[in-house]
Amino acid sequence: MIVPLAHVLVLAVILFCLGLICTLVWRSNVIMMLIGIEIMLNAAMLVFVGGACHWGTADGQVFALMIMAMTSAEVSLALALVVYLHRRRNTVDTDEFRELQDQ
Amino acid sequence: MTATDLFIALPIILLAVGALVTLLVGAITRTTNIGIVIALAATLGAAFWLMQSPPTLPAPTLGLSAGGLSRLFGVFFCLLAAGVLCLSVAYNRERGISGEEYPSVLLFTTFGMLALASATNLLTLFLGLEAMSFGFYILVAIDLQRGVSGETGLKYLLPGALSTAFLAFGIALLYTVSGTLSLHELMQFTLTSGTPDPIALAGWGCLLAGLAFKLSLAPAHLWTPDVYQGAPAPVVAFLSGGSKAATILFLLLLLPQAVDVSALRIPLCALSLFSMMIGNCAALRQNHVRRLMAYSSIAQMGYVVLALLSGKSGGYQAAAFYAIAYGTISLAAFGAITVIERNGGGETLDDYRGVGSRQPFAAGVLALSLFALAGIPPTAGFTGKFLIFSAAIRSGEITLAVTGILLTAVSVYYYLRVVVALYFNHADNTEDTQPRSIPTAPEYAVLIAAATTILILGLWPGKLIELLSRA
Amino acid sequence: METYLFYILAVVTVIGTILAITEKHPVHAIVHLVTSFFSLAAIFFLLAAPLIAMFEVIIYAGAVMVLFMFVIMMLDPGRTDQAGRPGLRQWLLPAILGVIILVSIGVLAAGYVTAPHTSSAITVREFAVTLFRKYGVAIEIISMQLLFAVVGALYLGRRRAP
Amino acid sequence: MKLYLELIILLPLLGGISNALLGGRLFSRRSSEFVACAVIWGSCAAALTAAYSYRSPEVVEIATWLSDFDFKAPLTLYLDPLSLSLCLMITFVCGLIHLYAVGYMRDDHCYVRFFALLNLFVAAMLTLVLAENLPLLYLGWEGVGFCSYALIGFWYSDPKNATAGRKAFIVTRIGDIGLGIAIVWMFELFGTESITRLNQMGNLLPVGIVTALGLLMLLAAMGKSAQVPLMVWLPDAMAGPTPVSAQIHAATMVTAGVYLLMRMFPLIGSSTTVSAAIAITGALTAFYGATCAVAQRDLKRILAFSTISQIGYMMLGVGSGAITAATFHLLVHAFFKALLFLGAGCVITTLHHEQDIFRMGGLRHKLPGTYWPFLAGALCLAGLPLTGGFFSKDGILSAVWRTGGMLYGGLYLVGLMTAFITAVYTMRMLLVVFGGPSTPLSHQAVDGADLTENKDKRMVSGVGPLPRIMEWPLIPLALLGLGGGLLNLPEYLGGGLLHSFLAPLTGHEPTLPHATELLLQGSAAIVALAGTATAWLRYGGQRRSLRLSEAQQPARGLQAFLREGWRVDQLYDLLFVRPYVRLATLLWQRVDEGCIDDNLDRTSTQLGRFGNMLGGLGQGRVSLSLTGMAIAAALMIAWLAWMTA
Repeated sequence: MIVPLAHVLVLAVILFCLGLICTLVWRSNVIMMLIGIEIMLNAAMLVFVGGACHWGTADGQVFALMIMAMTSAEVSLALALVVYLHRRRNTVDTDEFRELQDQ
Repeated sequence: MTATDLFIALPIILLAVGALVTLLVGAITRTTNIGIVIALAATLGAAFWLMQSPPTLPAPTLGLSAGGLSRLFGVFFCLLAAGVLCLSVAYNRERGISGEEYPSVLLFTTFGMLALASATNLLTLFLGLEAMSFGFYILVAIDLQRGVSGETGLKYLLPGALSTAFLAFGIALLYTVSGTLSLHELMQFTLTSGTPDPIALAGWGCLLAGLAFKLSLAPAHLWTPDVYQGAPAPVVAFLSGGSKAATILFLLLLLPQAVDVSALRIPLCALSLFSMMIGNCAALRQNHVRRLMAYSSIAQMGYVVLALLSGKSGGYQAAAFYAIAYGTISLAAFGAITVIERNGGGETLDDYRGVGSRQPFAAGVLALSLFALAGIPPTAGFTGKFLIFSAAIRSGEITLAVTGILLTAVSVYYYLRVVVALYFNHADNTEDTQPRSIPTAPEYAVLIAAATTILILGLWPGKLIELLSRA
Repeated sequence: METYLFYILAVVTVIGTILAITEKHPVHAIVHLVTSFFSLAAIFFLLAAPLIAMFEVIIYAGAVMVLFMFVIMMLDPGRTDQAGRPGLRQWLLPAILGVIILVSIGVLAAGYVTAPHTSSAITVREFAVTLFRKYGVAIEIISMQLLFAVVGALYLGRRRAP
Repeated sequence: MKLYLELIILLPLLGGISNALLGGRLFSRRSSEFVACAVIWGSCAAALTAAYSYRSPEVVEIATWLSDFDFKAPLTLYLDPLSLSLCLMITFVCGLIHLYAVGYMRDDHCYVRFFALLNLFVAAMLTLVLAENLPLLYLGWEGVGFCSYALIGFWYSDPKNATAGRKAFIVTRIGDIGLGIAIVWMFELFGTESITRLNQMGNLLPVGIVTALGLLMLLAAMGKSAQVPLMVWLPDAMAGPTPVSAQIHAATMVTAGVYLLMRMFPLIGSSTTVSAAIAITGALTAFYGATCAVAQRDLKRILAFSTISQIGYMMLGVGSGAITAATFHLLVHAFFKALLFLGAGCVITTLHHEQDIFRMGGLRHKLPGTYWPFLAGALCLAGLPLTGGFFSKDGILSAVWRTGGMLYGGLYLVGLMTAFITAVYTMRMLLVVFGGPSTPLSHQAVDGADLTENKDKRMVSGVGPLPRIMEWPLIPLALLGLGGGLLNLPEYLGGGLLHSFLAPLTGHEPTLPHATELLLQGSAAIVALAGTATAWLRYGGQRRSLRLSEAQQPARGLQAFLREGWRVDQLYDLLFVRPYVRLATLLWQRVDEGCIDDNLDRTSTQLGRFGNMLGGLGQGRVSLSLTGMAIAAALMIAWLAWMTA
């Protein structure tokens, strides 16, 4: 382990929070929200890889790989949905989608 | 891969193969019903196998096991999926949802649930949960003829993806602390007695936040009413019954292994309290039946968290019982809503006026499930609530339990509003203009089965409770 | 040497991410993000995970980001540009929430002392054995999920008669 | 014995289910009616057999029901003198009412639902009475509540009826909360739910807790038995068909609260506070009901208020520790009040659903078959000497007197005064409805001439002379009401049957010296006669027409106050409903519209949204649900990181 585990964790938490902020702030653009979620998942991967390095077991790396595969599936579906919605409403602003709400 | 592996994995394989075959058959012929038949066969076959197979050792190379709880929930998920498939036939035909995608995605979702149910490590557990959610992302948006369908998908997908991120980060932190992904060891390391590791607790915070979305616990509940309103009714039945039960199972596979869960008490208390209060209060003034059911489900999940909170004194059994009971009730309720809405009936309380005389069967089942949700004996809802509150009181959560009982009493009001609309208010001249919608045979079968189960679980719950306490 | 490299890469990653999330134009944001992911991949490499580092570059920086770019290009970029950067007020609550989480976990993590754990490096062979021997079902689940991502995307993307 | 007990409950249940499932399709109307009546009489026969072979209190376990860990609530029935006598009464009275209902409902096309619910009600009521543990009792308790709700709103096409049903359900729910909490709490205290075991454990607890438990159960009884202050639902419940009023809202269900208190009396009676509270509630209710009944014009509402009042008497008896007297009154009241309701049903049917007593008259000659039984019932209700009602009411009053002390002395006076008022309103009702010359309406009705007064078209079609089946169930009830005194004669006349029968349960209740007893009975008799005389002076003979013309004027002052039930409904509206509506309006409209629409854009966007989110109003934004999740996460992580670390 080249650096203390703590420092890896701090870096991951910073990335995670940046991703969270990105998701919450960019309501006007679904694509940016998805990017925020990608950043958060990358932070999780970083923690897994750091953990795997610390413990010397490959489980964490396997999990990181699985997260990667899972997000690419999720992103492709999400982007397909975005394209579909854009085709219908010509916008990517999530606040524009308010047909379903309390009367 | 050994024989044991195959033995345990057979139901999962069956569902996966079923999903693929459905896709392939769909590519060859354009008749939708073949897909549904194959899907039904796969779910029922898996359920049958799970019921028949004796408990065995965990599979060594697959990360799967076939314990009592897993098999019980596995059977439940398969039967629920079969029920939803039966309900969908007529509904989908009327709404113009055709193609092989629907049955095969539904099978994939069940596949995810089943993987989750038999997981022995956190990776399989997580992937199972995600596969299930992923299936639902597609299912809620499947009715593309309706304008709101895409919006529904977006409203489920975005929070879902965020919750996935929280879950993954939480699990990562837990892994970093413990160095293992095996459920038992991980729980032993992260929720030890005494003062647990702070990083592990932070991980638990993230994990709970992610699960709060899946269980639609306040304040992560806001997607629920919108999705319940926008998605096709059979899908809502599956979402409400299956995904909630699966998430509860997720927690049930984790928490009982822990040494001491008291560190999580306050967050769970808060989640339970907020959900019960917000769910019940918001439902009071709803006029849209599905949204009302959504808020009610938020409240119901609050009760379940209360049960998990008082786990050691029977709360885990209570939560498992309630998960199954609630799943059955929501199958019955949304099954009835499916039938009622099928003939172009509206969705607000005003549209439900007089349905009791136009569609007596569906209205009767809906009324029964509403009474079950309100916790009126002799229904499954009563037994479940009873188990939950008695467990809560035994473990000393008196304040929460009393709040819960009071809120249950409040909830009777809004459930009754629906019943009143069904039976006691005739719309003036709709009686003749609207055609009588007759349930189809599969719908009859599912509704009768669900209603019978609700009553059986209310009258003779002993058998199931015994199974659960052995598991 | 490697330690310094880690910190430099960490700073690059964080700055790249910050630039990405504050960037007005999504295309530029993607470019910043790719930078950030490249340095993250290097960090993975330093943390004895060469395979993950490779996949990060190939899948994330390569495939996923290109997919994003493709969609942005496809959906009339001028229109998305006009949606504009969120106002300062909209940053308030997310920033507060972010800082709460950051401080809660970050401060704890900074003071987190772990017992030195003598671990051997994880070889690719070990990785493969864990992947296929221990988590057999996981691969099946994920492959099914990828398949259904395609199914779902095709279903959503299919052009229908209005 | 097990078989008999099973049959008692299962027969009505099966009848209800088979009617609900098969009625209307497989069954013809006749067979549907036959099944409904036959199961009740079968159950009655089973109860009689059980009574015949009854030796000593018995606990019979039928099956397991709820159980987890140490918690057990099997399907266990308990037969003791109290439950046995109630069972006999319920099956018999309900059997008669079912027969009557066949006649009453002959023109209603929803008869299947009616009979199914009526049968289910009987099953639930018997479960309640026979239950050995509290969860099972609660099952019956909720079951009767549900059936009552569905039957009050039976003619649901009129929104008024539906509202009445809902009101009944919600008000009784308030009481049910008390019972629910008490059940759970008792389990926590004792670790058992068995009624017999609980009753032996009363002295293990500090008095304070027993008092609290007792008050919770009193709350439950208030709801179910329509006692002050939860009595508002019963008068409105008269919206249901008359057999329902007779069966549920007079003879059986409303006494469930009294039964609960009697059942648990060994436990809760050890607290004097509880006893006093029960007694005060009872006396107040008795007085309230009687005063309201004096001013009513609606025949069924008079009877409803009188029911409230009579159940108040039973509560007074329980509060004085006189279980025997309370049971006695419960049984006799069931007979004569069912009789009065059925008689009222006959009158109302004949008059095409006219319920205003001031529009009736002269029915003595037109409906002799109804008049004579009704007269017997009225005499019982008024408590005229030698009727069953006289003895039972006197039993309660002498028990109150026996208890002594300032409080009970005062309650005795209240009870006596109520007896006077009871006699007044009973005779007023009798004289106005049956006395005097025939009014135009009653003429037309009985002659079968054309009527324009009908409100309910459905019922018009076949009204002719009353069906025989509606009149003859009155006769056994009248005989039982009049001769009910034989069940429990006072000590000096040879002692009571019921007294010795219930003795193993109640212990030996002290009796008064004969002289005092006679004195008390004498005063009760005088009061009743005085009340009758007063009524005669106001409504008898020629003066009746005077009152009738007075009744054309709208009620004013005290009369209006009494007629509207002391304006309790308005009071509750003012106290609870309006503040709630106002609060709701404030919360939803002010907070919602004010914060969201006005302030949102101008001042604090985020705060408004936060309040918005707490209110459960999503406004349909995805971003909001993401923020909600993030808030949950941030708060939980912060708590877990800082508070527990």
